[in-house]
Amino acid sequence: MSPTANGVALLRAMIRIRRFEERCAELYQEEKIRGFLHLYIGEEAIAVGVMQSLTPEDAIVATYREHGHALARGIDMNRVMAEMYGKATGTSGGRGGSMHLFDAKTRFFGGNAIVGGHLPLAAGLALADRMQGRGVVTACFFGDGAVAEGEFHETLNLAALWQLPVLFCCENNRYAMGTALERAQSETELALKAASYRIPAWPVDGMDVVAVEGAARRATGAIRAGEGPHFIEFRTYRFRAHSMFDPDLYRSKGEVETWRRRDPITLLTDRLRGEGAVDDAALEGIEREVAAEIDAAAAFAESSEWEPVETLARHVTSEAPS
Amino acid sequence: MSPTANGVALLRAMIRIRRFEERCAELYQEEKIRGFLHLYIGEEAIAVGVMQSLTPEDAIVATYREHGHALARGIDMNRVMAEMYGKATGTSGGRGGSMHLFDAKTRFFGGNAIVGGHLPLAAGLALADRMQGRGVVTACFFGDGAVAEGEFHETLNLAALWQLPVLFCCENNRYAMGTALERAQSETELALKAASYRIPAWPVDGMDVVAVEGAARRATGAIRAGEGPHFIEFRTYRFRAHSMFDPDLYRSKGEVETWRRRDPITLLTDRLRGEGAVDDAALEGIEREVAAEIDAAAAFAESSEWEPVETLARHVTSEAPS
Amino acid sequence: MSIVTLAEPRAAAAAPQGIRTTYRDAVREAVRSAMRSDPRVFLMGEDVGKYGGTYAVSRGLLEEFGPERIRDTPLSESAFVGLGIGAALGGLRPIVEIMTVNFSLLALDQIMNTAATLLHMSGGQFNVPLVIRMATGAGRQLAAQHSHSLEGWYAHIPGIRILAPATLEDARGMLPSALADPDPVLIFEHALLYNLEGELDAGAGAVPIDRAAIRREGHDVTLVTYGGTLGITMTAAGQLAEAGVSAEVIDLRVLRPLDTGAILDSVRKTHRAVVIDEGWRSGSLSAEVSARIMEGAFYDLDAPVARVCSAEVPMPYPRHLEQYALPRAEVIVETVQRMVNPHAA
Amino acid sequence: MSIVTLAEPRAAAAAPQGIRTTYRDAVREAVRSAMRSDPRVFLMGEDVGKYGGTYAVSRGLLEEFGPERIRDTPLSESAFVGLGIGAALGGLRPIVEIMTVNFSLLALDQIMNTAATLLHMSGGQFNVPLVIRMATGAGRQLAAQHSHSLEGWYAHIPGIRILAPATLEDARGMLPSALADPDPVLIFEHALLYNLEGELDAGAGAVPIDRAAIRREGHDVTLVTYGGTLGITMTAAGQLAEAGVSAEVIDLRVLRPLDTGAILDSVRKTHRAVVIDEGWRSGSLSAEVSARIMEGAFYDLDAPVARVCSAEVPMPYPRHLEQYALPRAEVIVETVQRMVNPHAA
Ligand SMILES: Cc1ncc(C[n+]2csc(CCOP(=O)(O)OP(=O)(O)O)c2C)c(N)n1
Ligand SMILES: Cc1ncc(C[n+]2csc(CCOP(=O)(O)OP(=O)(O)O)c2C)c(N)n1
Ligand SMILES: [Mg+2]
Ligand SMILES: [Mg+2]
Repeated sequence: MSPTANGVALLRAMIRIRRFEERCAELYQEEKIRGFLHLYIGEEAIAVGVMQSLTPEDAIVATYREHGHALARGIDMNRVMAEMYGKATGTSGGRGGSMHLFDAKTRFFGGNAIVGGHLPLAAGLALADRMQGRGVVTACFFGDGAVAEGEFHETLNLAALWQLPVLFCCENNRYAMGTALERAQSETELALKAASYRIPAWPVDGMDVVAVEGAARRATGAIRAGEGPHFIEFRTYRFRAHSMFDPDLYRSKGEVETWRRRDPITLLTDRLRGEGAVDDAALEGIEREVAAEIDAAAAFAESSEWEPVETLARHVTSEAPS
Repeated sequence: MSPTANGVALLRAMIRIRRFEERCAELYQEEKIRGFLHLYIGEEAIAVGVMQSLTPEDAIVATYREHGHALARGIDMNRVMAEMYGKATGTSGGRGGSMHLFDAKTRFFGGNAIVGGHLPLAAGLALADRMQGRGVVTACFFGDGAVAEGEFHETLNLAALWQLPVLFCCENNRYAMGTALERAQSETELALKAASYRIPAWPVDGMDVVAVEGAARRATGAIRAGEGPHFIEFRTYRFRAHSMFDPDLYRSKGEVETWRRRDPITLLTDRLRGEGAVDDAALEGIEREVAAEIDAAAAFAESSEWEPVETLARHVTSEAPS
Repeated sequence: MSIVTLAEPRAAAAAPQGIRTTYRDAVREAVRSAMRSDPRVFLMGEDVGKYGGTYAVSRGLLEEFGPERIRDTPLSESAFVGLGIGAALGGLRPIVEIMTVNFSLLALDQIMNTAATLLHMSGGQFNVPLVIRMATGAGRQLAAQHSHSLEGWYAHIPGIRILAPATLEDARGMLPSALADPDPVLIFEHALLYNLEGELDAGAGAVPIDRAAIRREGHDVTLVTYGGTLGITMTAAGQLAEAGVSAEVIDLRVLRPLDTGAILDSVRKTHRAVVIDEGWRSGSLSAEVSARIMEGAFYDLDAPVARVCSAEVPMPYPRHLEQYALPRAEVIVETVQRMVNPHAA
Repeated sequence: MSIVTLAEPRAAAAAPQGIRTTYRDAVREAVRSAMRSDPRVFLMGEDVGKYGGTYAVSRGLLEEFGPERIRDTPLSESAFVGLGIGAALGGLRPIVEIMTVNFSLLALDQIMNTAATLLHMSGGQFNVPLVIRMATGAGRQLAAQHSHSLEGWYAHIPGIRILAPATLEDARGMLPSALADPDPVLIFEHALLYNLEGELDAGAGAVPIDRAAIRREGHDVTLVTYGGTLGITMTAAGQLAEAGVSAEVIDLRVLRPLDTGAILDSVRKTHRAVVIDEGWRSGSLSAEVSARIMEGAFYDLDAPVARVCSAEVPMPYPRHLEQYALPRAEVIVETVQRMVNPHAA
């Protein structure tokens, strides 16, 4: 793809996630979506940028804030939306909901809601891939909050010790719920933490999708070349509250405003406009197509069936092959 | 105390621990002591050196390899030995055994047998001391193995974030049971790990009791001056197997021999001899006194009573004040 | 325990006159008043300060008491629970909040291997006056990793006391009693109860934490429950009354040590019992209750003790499946009906 | 499960002809033969390699299979159990050894929140074919932090299978069956059993992991037990026989899912039951067994089901106290005597 076409594709991917989540927020108000809903709005550049560096054989492990990753990975929006509703046609048959999108076909291993709990899982996938001689990468996304958990430390040590092909993608949005990074970490340069395990690590502007993609390609290239795990700290910000329950009282309007000026979608749109790669018409076209896709997804979810209660106990253990 | 007198006191303290544990090993063979028995032989300089820097108000938190710390802290040897036997006169009323020496009077908080599990406890004691305005230090001893546990990471972060008065004493004897440091840690310079939490940290020769004492004084001085937690990596070696069950097959005789040449007791003896501070007669005197003390302790333990089985359920919850 | 004056747990029927409040506010008031009256008390946990607590329990406390006593912690459950243990040993009276029971698994080593063992293995020297509070339970469509109900499971561990406040009075009164306990106390607050509203005596304070309460008297059957399922149990008892069956409702309140006497006394009167427990059926507290009735009142039973528990599934997200997995009033009613009237269709 | 041929669990009385071996060697043989026949199988845990395993179970395996397949891990229980989950998802068949159950608390989040939930919350997409082995139990004077017996407690968790091999045959045969299970299986090996010696069929292999076994037939009382307490239970049954009481001994073998049918069938025959469980009494598996008998065989009972469990104390170090805290054959005998002959003495 030409750089320009690629730029437009990246823009489109980010807009698609943004609008999808805006619709989800509405659907939450309408009580179509329930439970916890964590929006990725503001952070789209990371999922979109990193996915560019992955092949279909690579694996992805994400948190409860994973709608963007699922869509960027190419999971059908209908199924993602149906999962948000809890319908049988959802990515997880409706049992997972917003926090637990899973998709075997694209090697998308969740959607995990225990902060830090999925890091070992990612390293284990990488171990399996390595032991079976598959030259693939596992990309693991997690927040700044996860860095404080013991499992982060244990996993980074093991990944480094065993030189596992993991790309650790730290989405540092400066807050773990209401706790600012500097009130949670004695050392706020998170890349230094990874470096203390001898893992190559560096910070990247998480609002610049091109920078994200570049960093991810550099890292996955090295990982595929057998250079072991890499760690990138993506500096970003969430524009919305932590979840739909969060009154968002712990940060100033001014701070949010400052970051909104670095909206990854605006940044890229401005750049592409400057390059003449998009104009109003093109943008409208994207928005129209995206809106249509989202409408269709909502309609699909709306009209899908619920799992009958009789199947409650399915998937607690595997079904015997018939 | 003059430097010389101090040197002799240090030597005496180390010999006392060494001979005590040698006797324990014999008593284990005689089945007087049971369960797990982890000898500190080879590492005595650390407990002895660090204790010099502590006041009676300071607190100590140690591992299951803590006989040396208990004796160096000044807990009566009779009670320590009785605890090894499991007698009612032991430091923990016999309920703890070798791994769980406790003594409220000297603020000796165990004897903890979950690797890494006592680090948060130490930080919590320090928090209490800080919040109550007591200018004291909590010294926490742990092995190189503990550095891999998540609790190490979580605790160092919290201690640094809250600037708690803890002295982290890493007793790096290069092995966690049969696992060599380089097979357990991607970064074997353990001080670097602490530094990644912005904790002042440096390695010290753990076989040189004078160096240990110096480093500990420097660190506790800084901690008392409000400079927050400090971390010292004491480089040492255990001359015996991990526990009485360990066949010790994972390291070479040569390696053990090399380290034995750096026996902390021999090193200090030679130095003090060179300075004319001790001679054969003085050494014999020390050995005689120590042997007598140990004989007395064993006799005390031997003749002490067992807790009657009727009291089994005591101390599960506190007794109501009468 | 002797330093606080204890009101008797009251039957829910006899609602006291007092001020209108919620369970959430009652817990907050308990924390606040403990902090005002005892400088050794402090609160520590994830987002208890600036955020005001995930369930808004601690809102306003940071402003009143400052960051030294309302301590936001990093995400590190094991360490901050362990710090609580150490701080308790060091003379303070920490209230550690674990955001929800689901994350408490990360701190279980500290709870079982340290908090619960220290007194014993130190031969009585080091008691741990630590209070741990956490939200528990399902019912909000939070799916498999955020819906555990493990308080009954925790009740297996010797050396700790387990409380499950199900009323405003207990929400207000259990915390001061827990703080007065010289040993570790875990308080499980069912997340669905925080919005519970009602009247609470203006002077409400510490309550006993060593016995169950009869929330409704009856003579045909004993319904034993606690925490989040007290509500549906009371509803079921009401429906049963309309159908002519008089159910006695026991709120266990204290899951460890269990008030076996209260259970047996009631069963000796009613000769029948159903245990309602949000825990997964196998190995839930309901099994222990059933076993104790077996041991203590077998010859008084007119029918086998029955259990209404959660289905043994990781909780699914959709509301209809979640509700179907949880204990429901109608199942309690049916279970009792079958028991008192075994030969009716 | 269908790919292995399964022998019936045999009554201990009918000892097979075969080679003399120990429980330890039988487990090692099970690991070795699985690793030889399936390249996806590997072993991971603390000191499983160079040290040869704390209990010498894996001695020699590093030499045979090399460090890629016999993986020594750092002390980081949570991470290496989690790596096991990931590796299982990635197509391997990991055997993760947690040195002892006492340290498994550090990995409980991984076990309950991830291994046990993944299949369900992914709508059936991601099963986790992971086997976790660990030593369990008391009896070696290892005191309060090293003597837990929690296998019955783990049996509360839906989505995992819990095994407690108590015989050489099961030590040898449960592992291959566990490896063939598409879902997580936890195997608890009682540390006191490793030295158990006896005969084992040369061709011994996979055994069923879905049912209990009758280790001794009898008709006066059913003794239900598992794991580390099978030995004292058999001893007690022998002593009872001398006293004219015929005890049937059920070895549960599989703690989750429980083989309720086997228990009820026996109780319907004997009309009496005692459950023997090394877990702390309250909330131990014995409670669940008692509750199931209550529910399924109440009208068949001639006496209330009794339990012989561990005292509810953190384990003390001295031998006499430890032994007094643990279930003992004499207590089983006395309990049964009181039950069959309630009016004696
Ligand atoms: C172990 C654990 N503790 C607490 C929580 C509750 N919780 C959910 S998200 C969150 C904040 C996580 O922050 P971060 O890792 O920075 O990710 P972000 O939400 O900012 O993307 C918390 C505390 C949890 N899910 N898991
Ligand atoms: C959490 C935990 N895992 C495993 C063990 C078993 N174990 C006891 S000591 C030990 C090695 C610890 O090594 P290190 O920390 O270096 O201390 P050292 O014994 O060398 O003094 C192990 C693995 C334990 N006690 N706790
Ligand atoms: Mg964040
Ligand atoms: Mg070591």
